[in-house]
Amino acid sequence: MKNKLETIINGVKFKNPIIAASGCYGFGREYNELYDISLLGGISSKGLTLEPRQGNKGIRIWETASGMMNSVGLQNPGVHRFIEEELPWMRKHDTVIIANLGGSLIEDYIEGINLLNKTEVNMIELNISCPNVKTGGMALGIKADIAFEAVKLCKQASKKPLMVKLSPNAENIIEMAQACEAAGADSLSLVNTFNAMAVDVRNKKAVFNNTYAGLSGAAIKPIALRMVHQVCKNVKIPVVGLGGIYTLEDILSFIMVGATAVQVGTANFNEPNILPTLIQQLEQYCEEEKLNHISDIQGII
Amino acid sequence: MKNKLETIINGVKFKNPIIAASGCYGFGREYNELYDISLLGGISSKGLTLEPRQGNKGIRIWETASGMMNSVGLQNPGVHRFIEEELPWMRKHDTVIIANLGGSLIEDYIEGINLLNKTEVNMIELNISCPNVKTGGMALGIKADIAFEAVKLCKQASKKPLMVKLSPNAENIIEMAQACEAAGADSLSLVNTFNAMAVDVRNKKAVFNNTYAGLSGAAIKPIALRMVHQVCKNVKIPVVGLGGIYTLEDILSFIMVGATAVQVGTANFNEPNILPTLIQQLEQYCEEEKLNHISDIQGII
Amino acid sequence: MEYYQSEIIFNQEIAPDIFLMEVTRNKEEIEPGQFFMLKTWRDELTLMRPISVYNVLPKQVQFMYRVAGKGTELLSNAKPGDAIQLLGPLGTGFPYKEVHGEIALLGGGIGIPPLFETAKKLKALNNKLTVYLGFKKELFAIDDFAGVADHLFIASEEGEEGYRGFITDLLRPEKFDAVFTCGPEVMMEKVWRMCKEKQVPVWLSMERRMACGIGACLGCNCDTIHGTVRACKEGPVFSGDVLVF
Amino acid sequence: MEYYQSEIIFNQEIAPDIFLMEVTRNKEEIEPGQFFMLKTWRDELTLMRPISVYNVLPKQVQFMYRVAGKGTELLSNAKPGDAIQLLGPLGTGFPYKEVHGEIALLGGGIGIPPLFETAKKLKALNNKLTVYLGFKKELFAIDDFAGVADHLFIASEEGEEGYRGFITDLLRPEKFDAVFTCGPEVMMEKVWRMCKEKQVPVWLSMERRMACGIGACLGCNCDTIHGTVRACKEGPVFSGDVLVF
Ligand SMILES: Cc1cc2nc3c(=O)[nH]c(=O)nc-3n(C[C@H](O)[C@H](O)[C@H](O)COP(=O)(O)OP(=O)(O)OC[C@H]3O[C@@H](n4cnc5c(N)ncnc54)[C@H](O)[C@@H]3O)c2cc1C
Ligand SMILES: Cc1cc2nc3c(=O)[nH]c(=O)nc-3n(C[C@H](O)[C@H](O)[C@H](O)COP(=O)(O)OP(=O)(O)OC[C@H]3O[C@@H](n4cnc5c(N)ncnc54)[C@H](O)[C@@H]3O)c2cc1C
Ligand SMILES: Cc1cc2nc3c(=O)[nH]c(=O)nc-3n(C[C@H](O)[C@H](O)[C@H](O)COP(=O)(O)O)c2cc1C
Ligand SMILES: Cc1cc2nc3c(=O)[nH]c(=O)nc-3n(C[C@H](O)[C@H](O)[C@H](O)COP(=O)(O)O)c2cc1C
Ligand code: FES
Ligand code: FES
Repeated sequence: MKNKLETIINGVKFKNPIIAASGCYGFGREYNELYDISLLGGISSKGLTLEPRQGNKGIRIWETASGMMNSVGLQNPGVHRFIEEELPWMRKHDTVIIANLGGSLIEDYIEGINLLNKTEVNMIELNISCPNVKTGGMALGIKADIAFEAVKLCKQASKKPLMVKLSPNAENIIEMAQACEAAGADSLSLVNTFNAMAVDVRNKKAVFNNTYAGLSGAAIKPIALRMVHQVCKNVKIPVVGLGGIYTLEDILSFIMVGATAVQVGTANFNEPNILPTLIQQLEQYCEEEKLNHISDIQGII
Repeated sequence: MKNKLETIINGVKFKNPIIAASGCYGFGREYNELYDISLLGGISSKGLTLEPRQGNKGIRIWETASGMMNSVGLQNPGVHRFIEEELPWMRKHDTVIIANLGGSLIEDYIEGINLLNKTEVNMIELNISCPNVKTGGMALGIKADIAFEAVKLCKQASKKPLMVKLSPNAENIIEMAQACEAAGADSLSLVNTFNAMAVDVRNKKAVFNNTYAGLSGAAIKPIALRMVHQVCKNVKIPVVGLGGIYTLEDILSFIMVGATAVQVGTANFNEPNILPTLIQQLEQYCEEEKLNHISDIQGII
Repeated sequence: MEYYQSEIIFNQEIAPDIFLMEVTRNKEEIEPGQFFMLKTWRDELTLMRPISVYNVLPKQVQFMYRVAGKGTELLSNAKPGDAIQLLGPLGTGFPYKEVHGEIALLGGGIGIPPLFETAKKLKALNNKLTVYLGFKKELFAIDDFAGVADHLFIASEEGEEGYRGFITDLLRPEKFDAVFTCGPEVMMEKVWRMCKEKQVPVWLSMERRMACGIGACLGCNCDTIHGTVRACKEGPVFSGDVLVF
Repeated sequence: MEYYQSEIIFNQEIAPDIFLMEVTRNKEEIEPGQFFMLKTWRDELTLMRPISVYNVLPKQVQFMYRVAGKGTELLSNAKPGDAIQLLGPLGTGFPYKEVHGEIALLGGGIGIPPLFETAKKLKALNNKLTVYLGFKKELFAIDDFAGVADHLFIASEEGEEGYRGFITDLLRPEKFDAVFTCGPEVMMEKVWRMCKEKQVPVWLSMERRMACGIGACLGCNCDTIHGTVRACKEGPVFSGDVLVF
């Protein structure tokens, strides 16, 4: 039964197409106390940078209507300590490990890739889209020509399959996707968070020290779904869809518009055991709908 | 007391900065059965086109998490019948009347403006951003250079103050705003709806005949607020903010980031008498905070 | 039309997933076939929900609804004494004063509720009423209709009672001076064709997704020979002469 | 840590906007100063809400909370028998086993709840307890603390009872072997400075907006001499030696 969900992306075998999204799942340690993370198709690690980062000061979390904003700012132990301390632990679990790599400087990306090349991570997810760091990351995710150059260099460096994570803040999501494809991306994931703002009306100031922060959760799903549909119709490489996925219906929607797999972020906070539940529901759906494989419905819209 | 809310945009006096958003309020007739629409700062009419339109076929409304999608497709009686049948009725009420003008062809926009020039409408709101008509409207709202040309021609034609309504789907909202300003726009309003998608999972098809439709409501507020903030910091003309406004706090947020006035759309469906409630709450806020005028807090963030 | 807060008197499950709810009301005139926009939530949902008037009482109004999704589920959780927001009465109902003689009312599933107040009004004007009620499986509202109908036909696709099959199988339009119907669109289209064929006047109550419910948003498009009109204002009840399927 | 559904036993307003809620619990070990992420909603809100353990009973746990916004308002609407989702116990609580002798507990406002279970545990280990409780106006939880404290001091900024002013005015840190505190950040900073000055060990329970509550999202940043750490994991209770204000 299980192999109805088995999904291959860039030669990497996922036992199901459900992946924990970067930044919402740490390195899996915490959720592993609630359930066995080997159940998952894969885990995208907290966004890594070459050097450790302390992240942003001030308020980092703000709830919004059917969503939330975050301004964590890539707090992470750095690629070195990830490789030494987190990866060996993650590797003990039978799930695909995706190293999510962020940063500001292209040189740092490349050095990060060189380090990850020598490890047992299965894929690298290039985060060219974090809205919470002031330099680099953001412009990269917005202009297709800048992204093209960066992805090309990263692809040359990478010995791992390279998934590029797109920002919904891109000027033109289709051109961005095509530029990344042309630059050699092996697959794409989208969307990252939307650049957004919150005001603390009582204190008459912006909630976040950086003024803007990233919006995620159910609120963004209709826009994310549109973008995933647009991208799937315009590239040939596999696309992983995300943005506001909470339910089986949401997963099916993303797959029907063309996604090969999905990631789930914010919903983990709302319902801590959502991932095992969704995997089980997806299995059941395949049975009930008598699908040979989940990909039977992929891209039918 | 009342004049703490009185707001002037492009020489037009609004008794308060709260305007009913286009497409959510018809021509005011229906809501006038619930309360006196003369209470309002202004009304932006249903989007008008030169010729009458039947709008889109199929499902037009779809509820989403803290929002809704619509694909009305500019169903409207046309500028002629608006002038003959709707405007005289609207004019009987003591509120600012904004003719929201949409379309596909620039010639039609200009002919529409020529007709409206001769009427008693107070302003024209140029909708260069409707995602629900297949040609024209959309590209206009996305590329700043195309918008510049169109707005310039419209401004030349217009004898009324010209407010240009921006789409959040614009490639670069700041450049778009600046292009419209440079082309002669007297003021800006933003945001229109976000291009989005919904899937009818059971029937394995897109919900809307046009595949994509416009997302509005509380879900989009954090993104709309960010865009309004960005635009206010980068243009000198007045900016009217909208997108997911439901509460007094929301209104204050938009004003604090720089909006001169606000529009309220989807919230009318959620709470049919929301506009009088908000106006009264805003008055009370000015009293309690001992503001001389609501503009005391405008742009303080 | 008014928008006001009212109170729930009772809210009972009368058949699987079918609820009958009674609420207090203002003293507005309510026509059969009209509806209200309802909500019991604050901002959990964006839109109010359209529900037809089932039964108008002097100081109350009753709604009968099926739990179909989140909105109706929230409605079904409301308890006596809870507040409920009402916007209405809305729309154009059945033209019960314009018809005379032998009248047929044909309802399918959750299309049945708007027919009960209509039946009451028609009966009060001394028409002869034949009521056709079609169900998927479980029956509901039968006793109420039995109290006003001169003839009552029941059909159920999977159930044990009445005729087994589609309720439209039982209809003989030619025997009537007018037919009023509400139910699934395929069923209504069938009724419409049968009536057209026999040249019997027919009125149909259409369901559309609604945002405002009052005519402002143009979300509830219905195709007619006069073009696109609003189900919430020009409808929900339309004459078979103007509707286009 | 477990995630499970539990049942509300009671949920009462014990002072204006202050609720005491008792719920059934699994048999996990709960340390004083730990907290749970709670929700009674489905998807009305995106995030669960962190609430400290007030009182641990053999098969139940009690929470005391202030209605501060939408989440706590929804919690306050829950009735006995209603379901509630619990994720916990979470975080690092007060190190009650590491201190001995004369212990002061100082709580301000809604920072008071985590101190009660702590007081119980300290008392069971035969420490001498002095409890300082500061309120804005209305008092709550006084009787419970009176039952375990050797000395109880009360202050209220606007109220009629106890000392009128800030509770920190009453604290003499030098008289104690350790101080545990929870309350508004300005109050805790004051306590921290007073204890530093007198070189008295102090532990403080920090409040941060939380998304996951378990250490995965890094949303609950707390500045320490070791860098940014997680209030939900390394905290919420921190030694005054590591915290940076
Ligand atoms: C004029 C009118 C009268 C109605 N009278 C009754 C009645 O008396 N009893 C009854 O049970 N139902 C009635 N309905 C249908 C009822 O409005 C829907 O079943 C209800 O809105 C479903 O909402 P939900 O949140 O439970 O379902 P969801 O599927 O979660 O709703 C999601 C969205 O779709 C809309 N929607 C879903 N199904 C329908 C539908 N069939 N028609 C219109 N909108 C829909 C909802 O309003 C909402 O915006 C009527 C509909 C209309 C238009
Ligand atoms: C470890 C910990 C223990 C706590 N223990 C208690 C307790 O025992 N009793 C009690 O009454 N309160 C306690 N709080 C505070 C409580 O979590 C907030 O008052 C509550 O989350 C407010 O939610 P709301 O939806 O009612 O308010 P809203 O203002 O609507 O909340 C909006 C968002 O802000 C967050 N938020 C708002 N205020 C706070 C705050 N002060 N601290 C953290 N997040 C906040 C919410 O979690 C939510 O994400 C504790 C907080 C933490 C971090
Ligand atoms: C708290 C938080 C931290 C995040 N950190 C990262 C990150 O480090 N790298 C990254 O690529 N995306 C990050 N994201 C974005 C998510 O991976 C995801 O793209 C986004 O939240 C949309 O999906 P969702 O709606 O399912 O959460 C973060 C999101 C949240 C909420
Ligand atoms: C049903 C509907 C119809 C709309 N029609 C128009 C229109 O004709 N012209 C226009 O400029 N905007 C139109 N809009 C967009 C709104 O005016 C507004 O920009 C948008 O909904 C965001 O605001 P809100 O979140 O307050 O609704 C429409 C919105 C809705 C929901
Ligand atoms: S529902 Fe808005 S016009 Fe009918
Ligand atoms: S709340 Fe997520 S790490 Fe603390």
